[in-house]
Amino acid sequence: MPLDTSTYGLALLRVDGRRWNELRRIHAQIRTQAAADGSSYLEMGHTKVMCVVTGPSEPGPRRGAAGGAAGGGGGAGGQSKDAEVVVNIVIAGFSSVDRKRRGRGDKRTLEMQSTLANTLAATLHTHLFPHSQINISLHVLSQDGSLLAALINAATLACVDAGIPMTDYVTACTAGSTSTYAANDEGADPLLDLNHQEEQELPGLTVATLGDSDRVVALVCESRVQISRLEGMLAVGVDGCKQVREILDQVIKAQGQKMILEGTVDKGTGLNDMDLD
Amino acid sequence: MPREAEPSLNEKQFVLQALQDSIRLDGRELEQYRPLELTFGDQYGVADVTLGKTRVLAKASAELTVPYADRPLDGIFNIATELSPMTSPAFEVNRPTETEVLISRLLEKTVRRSGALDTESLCLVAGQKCWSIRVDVHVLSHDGNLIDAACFAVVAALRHFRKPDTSMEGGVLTVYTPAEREPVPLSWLHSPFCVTWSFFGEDGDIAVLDATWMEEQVSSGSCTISLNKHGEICQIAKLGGVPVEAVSLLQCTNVALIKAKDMSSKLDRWLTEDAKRRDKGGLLAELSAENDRVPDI
Amino acid sequence: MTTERPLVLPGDTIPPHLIPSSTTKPLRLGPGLRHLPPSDIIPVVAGQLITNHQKNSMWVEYNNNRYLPTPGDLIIAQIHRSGPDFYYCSLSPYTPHATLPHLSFESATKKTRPQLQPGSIVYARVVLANKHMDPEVECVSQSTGKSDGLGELKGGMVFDVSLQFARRLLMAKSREEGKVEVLEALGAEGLAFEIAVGRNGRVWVGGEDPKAVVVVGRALKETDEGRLGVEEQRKLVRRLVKGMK
Amino acid sequence: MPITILPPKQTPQPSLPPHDIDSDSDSSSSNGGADLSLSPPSRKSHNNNNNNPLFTNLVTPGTLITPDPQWMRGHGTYIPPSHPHTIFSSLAGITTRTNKLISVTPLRSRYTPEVGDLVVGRIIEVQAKRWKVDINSTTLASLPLSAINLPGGILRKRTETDELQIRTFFSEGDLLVAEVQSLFQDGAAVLHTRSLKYGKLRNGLFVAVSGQSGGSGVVRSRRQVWTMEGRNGGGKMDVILGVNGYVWISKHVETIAKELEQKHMGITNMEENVSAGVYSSQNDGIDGGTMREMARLRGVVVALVENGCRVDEDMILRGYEEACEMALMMGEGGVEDVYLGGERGEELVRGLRGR
Amino acid sequence: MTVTAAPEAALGVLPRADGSAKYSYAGYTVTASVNGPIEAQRRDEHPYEAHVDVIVRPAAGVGATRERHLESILQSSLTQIILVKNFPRSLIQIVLQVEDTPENDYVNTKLVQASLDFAIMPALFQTAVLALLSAGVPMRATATATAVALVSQDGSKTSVVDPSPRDVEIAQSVHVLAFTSQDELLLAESEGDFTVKEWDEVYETAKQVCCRPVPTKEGMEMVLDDEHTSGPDLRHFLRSTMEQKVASDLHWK
Repeated sequence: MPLDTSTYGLALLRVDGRRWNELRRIHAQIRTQAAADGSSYLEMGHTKVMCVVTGPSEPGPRRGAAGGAAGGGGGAGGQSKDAEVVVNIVIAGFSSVDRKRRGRGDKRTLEMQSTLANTLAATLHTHLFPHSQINISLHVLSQDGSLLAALINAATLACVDAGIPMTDYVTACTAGSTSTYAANDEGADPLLDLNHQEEQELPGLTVATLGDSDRVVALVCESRVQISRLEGMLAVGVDGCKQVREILDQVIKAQGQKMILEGTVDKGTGLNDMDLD
Repeated sequence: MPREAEPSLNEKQFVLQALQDSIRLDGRELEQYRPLELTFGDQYGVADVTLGKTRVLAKASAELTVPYADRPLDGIFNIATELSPMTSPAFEVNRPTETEVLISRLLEKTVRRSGALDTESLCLVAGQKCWSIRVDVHVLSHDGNLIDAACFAVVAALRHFRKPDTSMEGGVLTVYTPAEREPVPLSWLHSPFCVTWSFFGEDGDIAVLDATWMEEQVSSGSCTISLNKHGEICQIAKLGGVPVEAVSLLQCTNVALIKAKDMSSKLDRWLTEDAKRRDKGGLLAELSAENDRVPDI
Repeated sequence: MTTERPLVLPGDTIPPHLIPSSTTKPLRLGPGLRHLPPSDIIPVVAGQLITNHQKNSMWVEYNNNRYLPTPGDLIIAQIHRSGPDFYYCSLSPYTPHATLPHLSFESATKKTRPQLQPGSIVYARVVLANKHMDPEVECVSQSTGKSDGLGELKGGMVFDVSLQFARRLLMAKSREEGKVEVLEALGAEGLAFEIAVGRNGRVWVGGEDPKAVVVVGRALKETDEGRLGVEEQRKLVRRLVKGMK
Repeated sequence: MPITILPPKQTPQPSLPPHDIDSDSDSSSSNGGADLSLSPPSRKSHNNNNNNPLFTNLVTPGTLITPDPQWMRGHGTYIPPSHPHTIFSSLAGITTRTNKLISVTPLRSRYTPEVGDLVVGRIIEVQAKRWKVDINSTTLASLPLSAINLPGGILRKRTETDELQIRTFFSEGDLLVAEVQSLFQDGAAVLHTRSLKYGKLRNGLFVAVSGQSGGSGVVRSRRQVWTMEGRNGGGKMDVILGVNGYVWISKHVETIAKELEQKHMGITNMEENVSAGVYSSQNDGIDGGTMREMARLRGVVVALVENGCRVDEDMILRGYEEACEMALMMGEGGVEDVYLGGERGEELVRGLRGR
Repeated sequence: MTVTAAPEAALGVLPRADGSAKYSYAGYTVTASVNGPIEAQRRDEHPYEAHVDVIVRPAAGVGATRERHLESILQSSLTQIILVKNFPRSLIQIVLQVEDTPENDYVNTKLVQASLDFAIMPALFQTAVLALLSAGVPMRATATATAVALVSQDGSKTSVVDPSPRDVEIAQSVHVLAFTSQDELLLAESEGDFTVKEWDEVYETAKQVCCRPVPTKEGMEMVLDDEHTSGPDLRHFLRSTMEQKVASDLHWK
């Protein structure tokens, strides 16, 4: 495949006109499904996913090894004290151009499920819900790169909506590099938030961080890249995660503000109010 | 399926406490591997790797087949990982567990997707005939760090493997049996190795290489980095788990490179020794010439 | 005791002179033997046949790796969960859980019984074991009502050793009969530690200093796996203790 | 046949949260600023909002609430091991304080049982001496056999016969109203029905309302159970608002009172004479008018929830009045029109808010 | 094809299994693990005896019907010699991993769809018995197995003990027989065309291989090996392997 992205060197603009450190448009909504405990819909550019959270609730009958597992690492049984995070991802056949159907046993999907379950388990306070299960269903409606990142962001939003206590948001985004693995050129630029085409042609990684810290919960790199490129890519990715966190936080805050204005929740009492007492 | 036994609270607590003082139960340093051993089978393409009490057997095999319709110029290359009850009675036949899926994906990404094997060279007649190379990974004994051991076994088996020689004359493809012509090695491009870090504690600030099964059960997260000796990352997988500072991850990668280079030179040495052992009397000069042609791996 | 310890395989015929023939005492068959009426005695495992003419008993000395509960055995059990009246605990991996009644502790009543968390470990004695029932263990002596050292083991570390080695460690004269001196040697080096040996192949080692606990554990495991003799054990201990400092 | 052309109805503007508008302006105003790629206008508008005194107590996960060690942390907060004494929020919600205790009430969450809550539940599993009840909580609640009224008197001892007949009291799928008696260590609830107020439910319909606490849904209030007159010819209706978000609307039946009248018995003996009829699973006849009004009431509850209103006695009574009026004024079928979904629901809520 | 002159075996090769053995003979190498008695799955549970579970895994490719067939043969014959009644409601799990099979240099084998040769049976059986002994699973008797192929050459049929893949390919029939240490026939499986008379011959040949009297110290009735030239003395091999193992286990005695 010819490197379309080679034009980058001329104008410093990427195929979709972005600069190296720009995110695509992120659009997010929460509470999209009335019947669910928590739900969200998220677009990162043309990657569109929706998420439904059920739980924490009584675990249903065991469903073999199909789901992901958290904490103890699957099937720990009686001794496990924390809630189990079970993730199920459905990738719609129409979500990508090649209309490839993925079966239930598709290893890539299973791996993403497990990654998601273990990523969320790192932030969710599962110890508060012993012997229960948190079910997270994700549906991929459209794919244009950064799929794993979009899934993580959508799941985080839905978990916040479901009111499951967590340490902080886990947000994710991708980063790439304009260098190919063969060329060890020092002048290569890191890129933020890869779309499908860039993902195909350039080395890249997905990174998920906790809150606005530099602490990495998940780091997935599936392409060959010089070790010297890693630092730049990671730095750009971590920075992107912080931007994403800010955007997601605004989505949640907007919902809260709307509820306060409509009077469905009290405005509460904070520390400052106390000083008045 | 019988349950997998979980370590007791005492054990979990002790392992963590000892690691905080940089003590490991077997007396190793935090960044020290257990002794890595490799034995080749009588046949080509069988590698038996032991890493402490972990033992993995990989067997490479080849078969003539038809290329996939969407990739007529490529041969077929598959890695099959199935954990049998021999690994642990908790594994059931024909029911893949999460561990199995993750290992097989990691091997796939490390060896296959990184282009270690030149799949184009496996194609004999475009769209009609190609080699299908298959590596079967058998975990005989599981005492932690299956991934690093399995990856080493797969790479060793593939580099040791010889496929039957073929020739094309006037559009007629001839495949020679081992009795007719000495089999030839695969066209191998680079050797990636997996290095797995395990993280401990609430903050993930203790990082340990080559964790044992007990350590793996206590750990709060892990990160597998695959590299070749040229300093190319083939894959990184930190699939959730405890958050780790980005800077520490970069450090882990640098240490991983040293370990990968170490493994690379070990494998080179074992391959040379095995070649010598097979080449008693130097009757396979032809083969050694072939070996020279293999690019510096 | 005779000095002859012939190798027997399952199904072998035992030479008649090795079967004790005392008419006063009943013949006692130990592990590894099977009596086929009317008068055949057949080994069922591979091992050394040992005949004790004085006690009119015989058994096969062999090594197996799967613990089979036997009444009276001291074992280290891990609590899996608590039921209404029992704790369910595991004696070895992948085997059915043994029961430990909530009241089988020293001066335990409904109110004062110890509350054990899943995953904690106890030193216990097997009271009931037969092939048709799940085993039962206790942490109190039924005759004296005292714990006699049984009960929850707090802190420390558990090391897995072979069943044979656990048996040797538990022998009354472990040094003479079992040829283990590793513990004495460790003590002589000035290491402070507590130890509880379970017949199910688990050894609990407690102590203030995790380094010392690790050294004890390594000494035990290496003695066991390396099949070390007494002299080698002493050397090993010296080497490990030196490396500790 | 004359054809009338109706003017197109204005499509209702969904009450979008402000971020939608922001993201639109975001895309149009993005000037490719390298470092400020994160939509400066949106930030600004939110900052304005954040300064609104109404919103000062709105927190999201990871928000630092206070670094001051004098406060105690309550629900919805945590103290990370790396920063002792510093309280962070673990939820999106509103901070509340009770003396020195800081807690965060979530905007929405699953029901967390508390002792004394009135809940509506469904039997999921029958065990030897207890039932497992779904009360929309994180784990199933349990209802011990000893915590129900048995036919033949409250003081009767539970016999083995009762254990064997456990399914004659409640079996799988039965609905019941109960009170949370106590909580297990892991937060699972233990229920009891030892009062005539509680017990098996019949003659009505069930509505599950998602979400609990602060947000839309059932709130803990003074009265969770009341009887109301049905309008438009419907009979009396009972409404039970389970704190857990399960709502039961049924025809009002005065069986017990009548029985007592007939037998001339004092109220003190009442509980001792619980007849087996209490555990009957057979519905009494319900007339069409009452059924219709029950359906309307159900529509009101659902509409309130869908449009983010709290559900309590006051709101339901007002909503029901409003719905009856709306049916008369707008419905094509007059009082027979009980549909309150979609636009109707929004209109209903607008009417309520307008007042 | 070079056939290993004598069988080789190592016991306890897998540190985490209850019992294990690696056995190589006639070009076949098999590793076996035995775990048991352990908790049986509900569907395998038998109220009065242990369930013996045998799993055969080919070196390359996935197991298919052929392996299932071998598993069922092994399962039923091993159940006969294990004292299954000692462990009701439990499971004894035997996993046999094939590592090496002799290659037929004249054919490029299709390996991806594995289909194990019938002639591998003796190796599988022998490995399983060794692993069971190493695990200390109580058994009624030990057993030895061998394969015999009937090859017709120049109109006359000759029996080949431990046939090579080449022999199996041209053989008219292949037979696998196992005998317990009490000389009882434990297992007889045949494939191909043969007459009852031929089978009788096969039976005699196999019995000679499997049931050679054990040389005892007292008795000098050592049978001269020269009389039966075909095949190694499997019984003696089994005994000496176990002798080493027991001596090493009981080194402290």
